[in-house]
Amino acid sequence: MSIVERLEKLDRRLIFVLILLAVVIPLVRPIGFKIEVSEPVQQLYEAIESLNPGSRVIISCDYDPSTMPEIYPMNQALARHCFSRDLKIVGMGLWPQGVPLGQASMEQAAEEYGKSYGVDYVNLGFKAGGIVVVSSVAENIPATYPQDYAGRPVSELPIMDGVRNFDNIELIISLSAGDPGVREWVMIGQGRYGKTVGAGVTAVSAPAFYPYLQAGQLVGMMGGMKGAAEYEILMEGTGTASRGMDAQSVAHGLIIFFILFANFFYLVGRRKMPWKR
Amino acid sequence: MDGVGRSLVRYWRSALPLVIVLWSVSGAASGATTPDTVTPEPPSPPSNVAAEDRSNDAGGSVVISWTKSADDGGGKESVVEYLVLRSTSLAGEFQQIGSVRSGVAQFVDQNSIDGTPYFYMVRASDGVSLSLPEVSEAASSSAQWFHTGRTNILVAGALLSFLVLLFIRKAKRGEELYIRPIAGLEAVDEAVGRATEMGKPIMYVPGIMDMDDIQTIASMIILGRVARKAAEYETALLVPTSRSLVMSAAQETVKEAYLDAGRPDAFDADRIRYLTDDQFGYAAGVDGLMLREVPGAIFYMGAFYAESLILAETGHSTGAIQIAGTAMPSQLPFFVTACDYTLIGEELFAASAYLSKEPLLLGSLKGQDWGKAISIAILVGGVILVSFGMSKIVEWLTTR
Amino acid sequence: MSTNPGVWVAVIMTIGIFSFLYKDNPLYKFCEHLFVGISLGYYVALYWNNGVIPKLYIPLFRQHNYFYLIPGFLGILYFSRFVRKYAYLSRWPMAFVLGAGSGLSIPAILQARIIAQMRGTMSDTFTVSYVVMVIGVLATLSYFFFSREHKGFLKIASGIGIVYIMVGFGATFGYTVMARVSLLIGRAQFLLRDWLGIID
Amino acid sequence: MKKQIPLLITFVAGMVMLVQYFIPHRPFSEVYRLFNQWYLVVAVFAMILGIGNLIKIHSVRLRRRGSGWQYSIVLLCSLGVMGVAGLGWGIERGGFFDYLYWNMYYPLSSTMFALLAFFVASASYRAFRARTAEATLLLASAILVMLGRVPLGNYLWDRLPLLGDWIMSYPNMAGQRAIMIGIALGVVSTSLRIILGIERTYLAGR
Repeated sequence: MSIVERLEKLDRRLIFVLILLAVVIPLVRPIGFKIEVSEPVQQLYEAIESLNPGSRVIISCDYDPSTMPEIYPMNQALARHCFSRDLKIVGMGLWPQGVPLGQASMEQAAEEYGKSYGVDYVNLGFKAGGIVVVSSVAENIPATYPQDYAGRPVSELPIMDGVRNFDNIELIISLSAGDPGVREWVMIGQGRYGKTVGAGVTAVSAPAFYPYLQAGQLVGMMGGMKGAAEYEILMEGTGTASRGMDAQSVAHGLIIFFILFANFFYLVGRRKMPWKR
Repeated sequence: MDGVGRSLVRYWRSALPLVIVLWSVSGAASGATTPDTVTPEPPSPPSNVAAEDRSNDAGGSVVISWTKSADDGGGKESVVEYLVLRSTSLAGEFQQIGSVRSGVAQFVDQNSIDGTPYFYMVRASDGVSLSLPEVSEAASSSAQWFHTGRTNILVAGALLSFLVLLFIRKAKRGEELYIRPIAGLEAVDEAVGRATEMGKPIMYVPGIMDMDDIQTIASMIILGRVARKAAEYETALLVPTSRSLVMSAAQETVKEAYLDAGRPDAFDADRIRYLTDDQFGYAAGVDGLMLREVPGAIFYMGAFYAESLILAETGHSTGAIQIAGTAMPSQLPFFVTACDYTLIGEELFAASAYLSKEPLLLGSLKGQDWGKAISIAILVGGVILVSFGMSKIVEWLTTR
Repeated sequence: MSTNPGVWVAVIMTIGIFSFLYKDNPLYKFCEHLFVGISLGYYVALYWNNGVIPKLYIPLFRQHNYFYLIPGFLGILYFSRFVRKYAYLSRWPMAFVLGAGSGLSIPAILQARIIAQMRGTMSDTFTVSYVVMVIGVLATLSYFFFSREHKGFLKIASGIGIVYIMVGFGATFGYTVMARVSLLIGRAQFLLRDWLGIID
Repeated sequence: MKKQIPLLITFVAGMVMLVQYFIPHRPFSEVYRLFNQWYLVVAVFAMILGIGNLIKIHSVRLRRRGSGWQYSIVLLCSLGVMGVAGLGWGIERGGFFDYLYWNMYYPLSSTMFALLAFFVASASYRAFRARTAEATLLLASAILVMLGRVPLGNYLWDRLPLLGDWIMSYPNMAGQRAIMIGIALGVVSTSLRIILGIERTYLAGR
C-alpha cells in the first residue's frame, strides 16, 4: 500500500482524537492571543451606549441550548451592558427553548448590578407564531403578553407601566440561531415600524446577514463565539467566549492543515494514483 | 383657526407662563414645586414645542417634539426629565400624560381622540422644581386612508404579481416558455451512465424534510428523471428516506418512471425504504447502507441540515460520483467541495420546473426571472444616476 | 471534581452522546430518545404555561372576551384530522395560518429583502470596494437568470457571478466550521470546568 | 365546498394582512390587530398538534413492538416526567422543571451538535477537495476567513483580519445580497399564489 493510500485509509477516529486535543490543550494551557474587535460588534456596543438611561431594550432569545456556547455569552454580556447603563430589559423569545436561557443571563447580571425583576427587567416568555408575534408585539405588547413567562400578570410589573407598543421600546436585539429570528425582527421591527434592530447570531448564519448590516437594517451584529468574545472585551472583562478563543484558533489551524495536507496529496497524486477508484 | 382665534392663542401663549408661575407660588400646581426648596433656580424651559398628527397611521396618536432645555446636556446640567401635559383648551386645566428622561426631545401621545384639538405643554424638571412651561399650538390626530411612504412597495408588488400571473396564464395556455438547459441535469444523466458501466447501484437521498417542503417536492421531480434513466440502463436504485410520507411519494414516482420506461417488472419497492425520523440516526443509517451497497453514483437532492457533511464524507470515501442539489445556504459549501456537481439554490427549482413542465412552476419561474431582470435594470440605472449625483432614486426606494 | 449530582447527570448525558463518535450504540440511542422525549415534555409544559393559559384560558374565563372563541374553535379543528370523516376541517386553521402569514410577509419581504437591498447597493462614495460590490450583486443576479442561455455577455456576467457565489460560500464554510468548533469548545469547557474543575 | 371554504379563508386572511400595510385607516387597522391575536391562538394549537403527532408515532411503535420499541419507552417516560414537572410545579426558575432543563436537556442538546465539530474535522481531511476551479476558490476564501476571524490569523499576519473583514463586507455581501433578492422573489411569488388560491398543494393529502 502506498503512502497516499495509507493516508487516505486513516481511521477517522484518529482525526477525532486530534481535534479533541486541539480544543482541550489550549483550554487547559491558554496561549493568550490578542482579540481584535470588529466593526459590526463595535457598532452594536455603541448603539447601546447611545441610549438614555431608563430606555427599554427588547432582547429576544431566539436560540436554544444547542448553540449556547456561541450565543449565551452574548446574552450575558448584553444583559450586563444594559444594566450597567441603567437600561431596562424586556426579555422574550421566538424559540420556546430560549426562555430559561434569557432568564438565567438576566438574573446573573441583575445580581451583579443590583437590579430587580419586574422593575429593571422582565421575561415575557414564549409565544408561537414567529413573524406574527413580532407584528403583534409592535402593535400591542400587553395584549400579546398578558403574563410573564411564569404566569405573573404584566399589569402588576412596574417595568411595563405605560408600555403599549413599539413606541415605548428604544432598541431591539435578536439573539438568533435561525428562523424565526433576526429576519423577522428586521422585516417587521425595522422595515415596517422603523425600530433600531441589532443582532447576535450563530456563525453559521452570520455571512447571510451582511447585506442587512450594509443597508443599515441592522445597527450592529455579533457573529458566533468570536463576536461574543469581542463584546466581552469591549465590556472590559473576560468570559467563556474570550477564554475559548485560543482553542478556536488552534482548532482552525488544525482543520486548515487537514484541508491543505489532504489537497496537496490529492493534487499531486491525482494523475498517477487517482484518489478515487 | 380664524384670525381672531389665532391672536387669542398667541395672547394666551404669552400670558400662560405668568399664570402658571402665579399658580405655583400659590401652591395650586403640582406638588413637585415647593417655593422654599434648596434649589432656588428651576431649569430653563424647553423651547419650540410642536405637536402634530402622526402621519400614515390609524389615528389616535400625536407626536410632540421640542428643543431641549438649555440645562439639558449643557448649562447647569440639571434637567432630569420632561413632563408632558395636555389640555383641550388653553385656559383649561393641563393634565400630565407622561414624562421622558432628559436628553429625549420627543413624546408620542397614544391616547388622543381623532378630530379633537389638543394643546400640549412641556416642562423641564430637575427633580425638585419645574421650569416655566412651553405650550404647543393646537393639534389633532387623524387616520389616513393611504400610507404615502409605501407607494414603492405597492408598485413593486403589483408589478411582480402581474408578471407571475401573466406567465402562469401563458404556461397554462400551452405557450412555450424557454428555460435554459441546466448543466446539472446533464451531470445527472452522466452519473447514472457511469454507475451502470461500473455495475454498481445508484443511491438517491431526498433530504430530511417532509413533503410540505418545496425542496422535497422538487427532489421528487428530479427523482423521476433519475429513476427513468436507471430503468433504461437497468441499474438498481436505492432511496433511503427519513419520512414515511416521502417514502410513499418516492415509491409512486419511481414506479411511474419504470412504467414510462417500459420496465414495470424491474421496479422493486423494497429498495425505497424509510429509515428513521431522527436526524443523526438517519445519517448513520444512510452511511451504513453506503458502505454495504457501495453505490457508483449518489444523489443528494432536497433539504439538508447538519447531516450533509456526514453523508457527503462517507459517500466520498466509497469513491462514488456525487451530485447534490439544495437550497440550504449553510450546507451548499460542503456539497460544493465534497461532490462532483452541485445544483445551487434556485437551480434546484429551475431544474424541477424544467423537468416537470408544470405551468405553475414554469410560469412562476419566468415571472421571477423578469423580476430579476427589472431589478438588474433598476440597479444599473440607479448606480449610474447616483454616481452622477442624482439621488432622487434612492429617495424613491426608501420606505417609511 | 464536582460533587453536584446534577453535574454528574449532565456528564453522563454528554458522554453518552459523544459515544456515537466510536460508533452507533445503545447508550447513544438511549440518550437520543431521552433528548427527544425531554424536549417534547418541555414543549408541553411551555405551550401550556406560555400558550394555552395566557392566550386562551385568561381571555375566555377571566376577561370574558368571547371573541377568542373564534380562533379557539379554529385551532381545535386541527384535531379533526384524527377523525377520518371530518379530516377535511383541519384545513381551515391551516388556511388561516398560511393566508395571514403570507399576507403579512409579502410587503415585508418586498421592503426588507428586495427594495432596501437595491437601495443599499446605490451609493455616491465611489471606491474600489464599492465597485467590487456593485459588480458582484449584478453578476450574481444574472447567474440565477434562467430565461436566456448563458452565451455572450450573459456568459461573462454569470461567470463572474459564480466567483462571488463561491467566495460567499467560502465565507459560509469558514463560519460554519467556526460555529461547530465553538460548540465543541462549549462542551469541553463544561467537562473541564464544571465537572473536573481544572480550568476556571 | 370542502375546497372552497379553506380557499376563501386563506384569501380573506391574506388580503386583510396585506392591504393593511397600505391602508392604516379603520377598519383595516382593527381587523389587522384582531387577526394578529387570533393567529397567536391558532398557532398554539398547531404546536400541540405537532407534539401529538410525535407521541402518536412512538406509541404506535411501542404497541406494535416495532424496531427499537424499547427506546420509545424511554422517550415517552422522559416526556411524561418533564411534562408533569412543568405542568404541576410551573416553569419558574429554580424549580424541578428548570433543574431538568439545565442538567439534562441542555447537555443533551448541546452535545448533539458538538458532534459536528468532529465530523467537520474528519470531512476536511477526507472529503473537501479542490476538484474544480470553483471548489478551489471556495476553499481559498474559506481558509482566509477562518484565519482572519480568529486571533491566530492576527498573529500570522496583522492584515489578515482586515482582509477577512473585507471579504465578508464586499464580495461575500454582494453574493449574499443577490441570493437574498432571488429567494425573496421566489417567496413573494409563492405567497401570492397561496393567497390567490392558485397554489393548493397544502390542501392535498392529509
